[in-house]
Amino acid sequence: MGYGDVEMIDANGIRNDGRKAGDVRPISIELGVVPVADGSCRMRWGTNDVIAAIYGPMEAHPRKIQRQDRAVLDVRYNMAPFSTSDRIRPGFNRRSREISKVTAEALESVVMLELYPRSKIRVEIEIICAEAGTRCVGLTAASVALAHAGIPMTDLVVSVASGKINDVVVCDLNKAEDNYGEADLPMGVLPNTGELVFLQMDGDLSPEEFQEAWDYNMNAAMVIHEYCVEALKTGRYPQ
Amino acid sequence: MGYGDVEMIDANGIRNDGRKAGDVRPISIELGVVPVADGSCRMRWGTNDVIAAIYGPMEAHPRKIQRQDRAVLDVRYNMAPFSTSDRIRPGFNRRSREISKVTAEALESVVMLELYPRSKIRVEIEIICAEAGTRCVGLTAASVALAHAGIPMTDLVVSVASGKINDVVVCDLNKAEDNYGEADLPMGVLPNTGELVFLQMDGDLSPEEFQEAWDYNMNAAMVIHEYCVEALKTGRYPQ
Amino acid sequence: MGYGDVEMIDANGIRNDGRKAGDVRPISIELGVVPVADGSCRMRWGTNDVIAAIYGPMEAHPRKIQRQDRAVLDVRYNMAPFSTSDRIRPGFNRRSREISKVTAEALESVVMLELYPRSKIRVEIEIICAEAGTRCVGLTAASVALAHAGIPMTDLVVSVASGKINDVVVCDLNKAEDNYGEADLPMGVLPNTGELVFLQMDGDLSPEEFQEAWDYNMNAAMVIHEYCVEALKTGRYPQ
Amino acid sequence: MSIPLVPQLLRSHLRELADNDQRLDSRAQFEGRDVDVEVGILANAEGSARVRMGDTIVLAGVKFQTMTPYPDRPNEGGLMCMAEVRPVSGRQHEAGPPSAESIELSRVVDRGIRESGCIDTSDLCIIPGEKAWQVILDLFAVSDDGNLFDAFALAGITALRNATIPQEKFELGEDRPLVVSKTPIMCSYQRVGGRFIFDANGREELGGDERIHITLGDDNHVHSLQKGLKGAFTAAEFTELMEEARKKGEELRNMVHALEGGN
Amino acid sequence: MSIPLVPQLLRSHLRELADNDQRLDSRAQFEGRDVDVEVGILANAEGSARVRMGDTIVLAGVKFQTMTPYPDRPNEGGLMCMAEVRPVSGRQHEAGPPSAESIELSRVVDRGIRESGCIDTSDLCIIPGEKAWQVILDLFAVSDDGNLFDAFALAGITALRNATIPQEKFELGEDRPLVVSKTPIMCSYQRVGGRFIFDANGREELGGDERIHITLGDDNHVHSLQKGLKGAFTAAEFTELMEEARKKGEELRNMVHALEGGN
Amino acid sequence: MSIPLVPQLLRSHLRELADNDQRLDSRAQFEGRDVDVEVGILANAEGSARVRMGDTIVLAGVKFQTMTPYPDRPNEGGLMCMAEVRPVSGRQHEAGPPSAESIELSRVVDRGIRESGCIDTSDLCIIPGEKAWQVILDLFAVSDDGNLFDAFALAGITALRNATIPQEKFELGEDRPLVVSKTPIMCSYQRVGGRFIFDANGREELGGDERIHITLGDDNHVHSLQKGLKGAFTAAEFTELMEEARKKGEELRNMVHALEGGN
Repeated sequence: MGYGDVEMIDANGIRNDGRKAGDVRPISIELGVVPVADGSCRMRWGTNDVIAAIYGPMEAHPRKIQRQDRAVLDVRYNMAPFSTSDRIRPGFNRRSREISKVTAEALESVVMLELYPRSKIRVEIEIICAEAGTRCVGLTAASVALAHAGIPMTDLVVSVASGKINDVVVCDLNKAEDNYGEADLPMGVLPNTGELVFLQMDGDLSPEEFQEAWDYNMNAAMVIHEYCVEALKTGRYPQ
Repeated sequence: MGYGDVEMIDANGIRNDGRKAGDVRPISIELGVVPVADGSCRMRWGTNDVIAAIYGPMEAHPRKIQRQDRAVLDVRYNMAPFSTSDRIRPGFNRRSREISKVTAEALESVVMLELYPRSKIRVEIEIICAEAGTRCVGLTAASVALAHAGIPMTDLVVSVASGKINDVVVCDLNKAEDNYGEADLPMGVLPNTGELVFLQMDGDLSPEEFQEAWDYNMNAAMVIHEYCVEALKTGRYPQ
Repeated sequence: MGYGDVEMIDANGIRNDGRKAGDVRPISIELGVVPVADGSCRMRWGTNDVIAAIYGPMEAHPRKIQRQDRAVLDVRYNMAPFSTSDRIRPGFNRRSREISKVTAEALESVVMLELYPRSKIRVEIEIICAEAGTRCVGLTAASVALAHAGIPMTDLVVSVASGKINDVVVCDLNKAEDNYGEADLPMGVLPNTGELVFLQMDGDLSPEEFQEAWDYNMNAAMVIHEYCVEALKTGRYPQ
Repeated sequence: MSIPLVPQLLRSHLRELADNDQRLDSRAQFEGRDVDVEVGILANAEGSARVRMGDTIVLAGVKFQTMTPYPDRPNEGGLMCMAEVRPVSGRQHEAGPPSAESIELSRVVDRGIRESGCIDTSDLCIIPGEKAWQVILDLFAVSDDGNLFDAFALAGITALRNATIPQEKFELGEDRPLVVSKTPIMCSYQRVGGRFIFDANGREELGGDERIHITLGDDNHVHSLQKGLKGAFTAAEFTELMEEARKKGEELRNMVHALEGGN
Repeated sequence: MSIPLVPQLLRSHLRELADNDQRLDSRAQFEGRDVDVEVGILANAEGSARVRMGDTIVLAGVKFQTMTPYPDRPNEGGLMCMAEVRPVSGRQHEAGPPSAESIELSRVVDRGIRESGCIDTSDLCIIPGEKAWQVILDLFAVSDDGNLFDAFALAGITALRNATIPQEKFELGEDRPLVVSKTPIMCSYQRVGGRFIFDANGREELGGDERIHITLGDDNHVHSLQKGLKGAFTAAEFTELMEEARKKGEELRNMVHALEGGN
Repeated sequence: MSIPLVPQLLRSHLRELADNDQRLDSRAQFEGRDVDVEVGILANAEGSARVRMGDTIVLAGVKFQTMTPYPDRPNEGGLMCMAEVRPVSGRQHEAGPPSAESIELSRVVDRGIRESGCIDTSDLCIIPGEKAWQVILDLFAVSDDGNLFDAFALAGITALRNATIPQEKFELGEDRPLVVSKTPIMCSYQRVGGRFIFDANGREELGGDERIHITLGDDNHVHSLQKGLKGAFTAAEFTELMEEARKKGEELRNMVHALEGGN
């Protein structure tokens, strides 16, 4: 966790990319970026570049994966080989498997699966360029893509990760902050109710720091939600 | 096969662990050690520590593995990663596949599979701590666990390996004897008939030595059979 | 592509194995070399030694691979571990997968698959000893084995590879020519119509050189076709 | 993937129980099953523990290997944590490659231990840039009657705190204890019958909804969180669970420490 | 493997169209879709391009690693080309290990680039016999509406021609451009409705027969050929396609070069 | 796994034959099929043999690689024996990863050769602790009409006894023969129709019960045993098989030696 001489936040509370503690990185959203899909969304967030595409509802194959009373969500989170500084070898990856699982479970909490018994909805999340917080970008983009595909949902899921760096709690960690930081708290929020459907955390947070990071995430989620709603109205954000 | 200065048997025929040539290592047996299973058995034998658990009879899935006229036995022999001096990586392993196969075939020879057409009986053998002769301990423990699960059998299978060390034939090889020994003859015996359902051997045995090892195994099997019967009556051996 | 001092063709146009530019290596063909198969062919071509065996038509398993209106061809091209100078590790191999695919597609173009709805025909091509041009030998041997198995076809497929070496276009590259050569053009020809069902190429060929290599292949295919027909009549070529 | 047919009935029953503040096995909402911990039970491991919580039984074994340090951390060794849920441990666990469930289990237990900073990886260095110890913690389920997460985490930290670095075997001097400076404890809560309960057993897991896994350190700092399975929860619910985890964590941490006194 | 049920109807329709020299989207027999190429679009790649042809969209990214040269070529680095057709790019693309189709795609694109000799592998040597650059070209399908072969080949050569060897990051001096001396172009033709057409879209691929892939270099030399799928073609048909590929190849090559002028 | 439907009929028929001391192909109980062995048949292998027993045909090829000796045996090379039963060799052999059957086949043949001590692994050392020869024996089934075990074992030992260490190719001096000091022979017996027979063919295997594989050395010492498949046998039965194996083993061993005289 040592980060030597790297000064992540200056005396005035300004972070290495010019943001204040509670600021979110710049975000842009574009719909329909995978023309052959039933719904799709590209989300750029800092230098993250993420594509989510939806296929379905379609018949679930093979039959043993079918559920009589609802659709199954088949979610894949994947990092493209050129998405990071060191190339990623394609193939099985324990980290991706875990993120796919918790992302699926977050989305299952809002998609009205019972409307589509015996069917399958495929949610494909591809990290084209990774900065930090890709699981949050992927989850948010996937929920927007589901809405774009016209899949009924009780709410969007907006996800963001706050954390701690240089003993200061900050919102929406960037790459350097994630590398040298002391804690990372990604959350997935339902903007209409304030409930959570996604939560992970690692590092070290005192009870007070934890509350601070939680609040940053909640506030940021409300802001990002506005962007998503705007994009769903007009096809892109910002205009 | 060279073992340098290691003295495995002294002038009085006493082995490195104090046993005489025909002695079996200390054995204890405990039933019901996997409470969620339909039958289970823990067998400690020297410093071997082995668990066998039975699930079933249950419906055989997928259907293509079903047999119209009998149950299938699905047997897995596995060494836990911490069971040996050098850690074992989980996953595919040619040795385990072979032992699982011959163990299954030995048990198929006594389980009355024809009573359960279209079903499957799972036999799980886990080597928690390995000394030497784990395949014998596993096979014996599995047959006791099957009896504990109430699966009808024509007989128990009792298995033990004798071998040769320092040109002397001895019963029930321990770890050092297995490492430095010249031959290993594991057998699986039906105590009621004296028939064999399991037999392997590697090394070098003259016809006379072979007969001697065979006889040691037969005698030891009868002794161990008593322990198993006792355990099945009272739940454990020794009391 | 550099080949230093290796003289591949001498001043009189004689190649390192004594052939002239348009000559094919010695070929022999034997049928029925896999007695348990429905049809089989061994083709020795230079020092290539290739076995093709046919099983089927048989019921296609599992059902999802069945086609309602035709048979499926299940083609495997494989190099035996001892077939090359450096041992080949058994298992998945991208090169073999590609060759299996294009070989299957070439054979699908001539086998009257529509006569056998819902069934499968297995075509097994094993390279026992490899010199150069194994994909061509394998494809030719497979088409002869299919005929030997009595599978109706519109034509045989005869395959051969010409190429360029020392800036000279030559027919049917041998091992040294393949290693040091500048281009390789394998083609699969229907002898009765002159059509192609198989075509690959890599290297560097000018339009003129390309035409020359093409013509060599066409001529060689007609010659080799005679050998195949002879073998199918009598069980072997030469007698 | 097997399709359980009973769950709807089970869920109704669990709902009724919850409405009356009851559980299947008469426990209170935040009451755990009896916990029994043994240490040093694996002769071939350099540290080991067996944990039993009701009919859930797990083993943890610690092994050591030498590794080449990562170029960017030449003075540090490593920790690897692997959980296996093999078919021996339950009817529902089929053979095959690691499932998403067991990968999550491994990674969540791993993060709880790793992020607490309880193991000083620079203490594992043998020759800077050349050789260091890799600690491998293997978690093995013997019998799964629910809540493998807490059982694995408890067995894992107990085995680590009782582990010896086998320096003699590697001709690197005398054996010495692995230094483990903290005792992170995981407490897992699952929504069953509409409310969160602690230490769900197998039937409660089968008829339950989302889970929350909380790992706290000696000083009540949070080191790892994970929400699993379908479901949404409120901030108020989470705050209550954090409070419960602090109480329960201290109790289990004291139990782990007491075992060491007894050694 | 999914069994498409519609194809017979589609095939009849395509046959009718072909008989009238028409195509589904009103293109002429050898007319390609509009091509849009962007370079430098991936922040973490050392070279990149996005190609859009109709609703087919692909990305190419170039990364560099150091490798030990092969014993028989101590003064040379290497080139590796990998194509991935992940489920994101179309309903028909299922998850799983690489299909025979995607392996063929990788290998045919790789051969076209490699065999053109456009990359001088001896220029990739760092220390003879010890260290060399390995160029890794990753091709990624975003949206598959047919003819991924040509899209991948075009994105691939464009990304390579815009790539920088990251020597600073590896402490090997200043960054320098990867030298790519040629611009091989692939043109793919598929038999649809009985005749060959250029740049088949997704529906045409679904109802089509054999494909021919031709990669030509700057001087119209042939560097790679591949026939795929079931079907037979005549020498006369092939001669016509070669002639078309020469014309189209020059057009696309000029487009690639023009992009560089604009940088 | 295919479910054979005929076996009950086949088993009845085999039982009747056995009751009359007959076999499907008129052989006596312990009579083997004609054996034909050729050596040196694979141009790219350093040792090779083809064995034909009836319609069972197998190949064995020996290759050499250099290896780093194991730390605990710095003066020794290694032997690896791999059997492949690919789909070419029979309708019942499906494509896929190695089956339990083929793994058993590999390992039983390997043990018979290895445990006989016929190869002195210290003779394979090149530079102690640094470099040694690894002998790789690959067994390949061309046509499986039963008893691949004996065919593989015979082809294997024959190929080894005819192998040359390719020292020139590795720039390690002149080629020299691999020293193989013994000739272990495997004889396999299967219970068919209630009694044990030697050298079961494909139909007998399909309708048979347990198998016993016996590998004996030059001096009639036992080097490897294996019982396979469901079934129980008596000590008396086993004693008879051992006696038969001694006779048959000597006959086959003489055949192998005779081939070498002829070289």
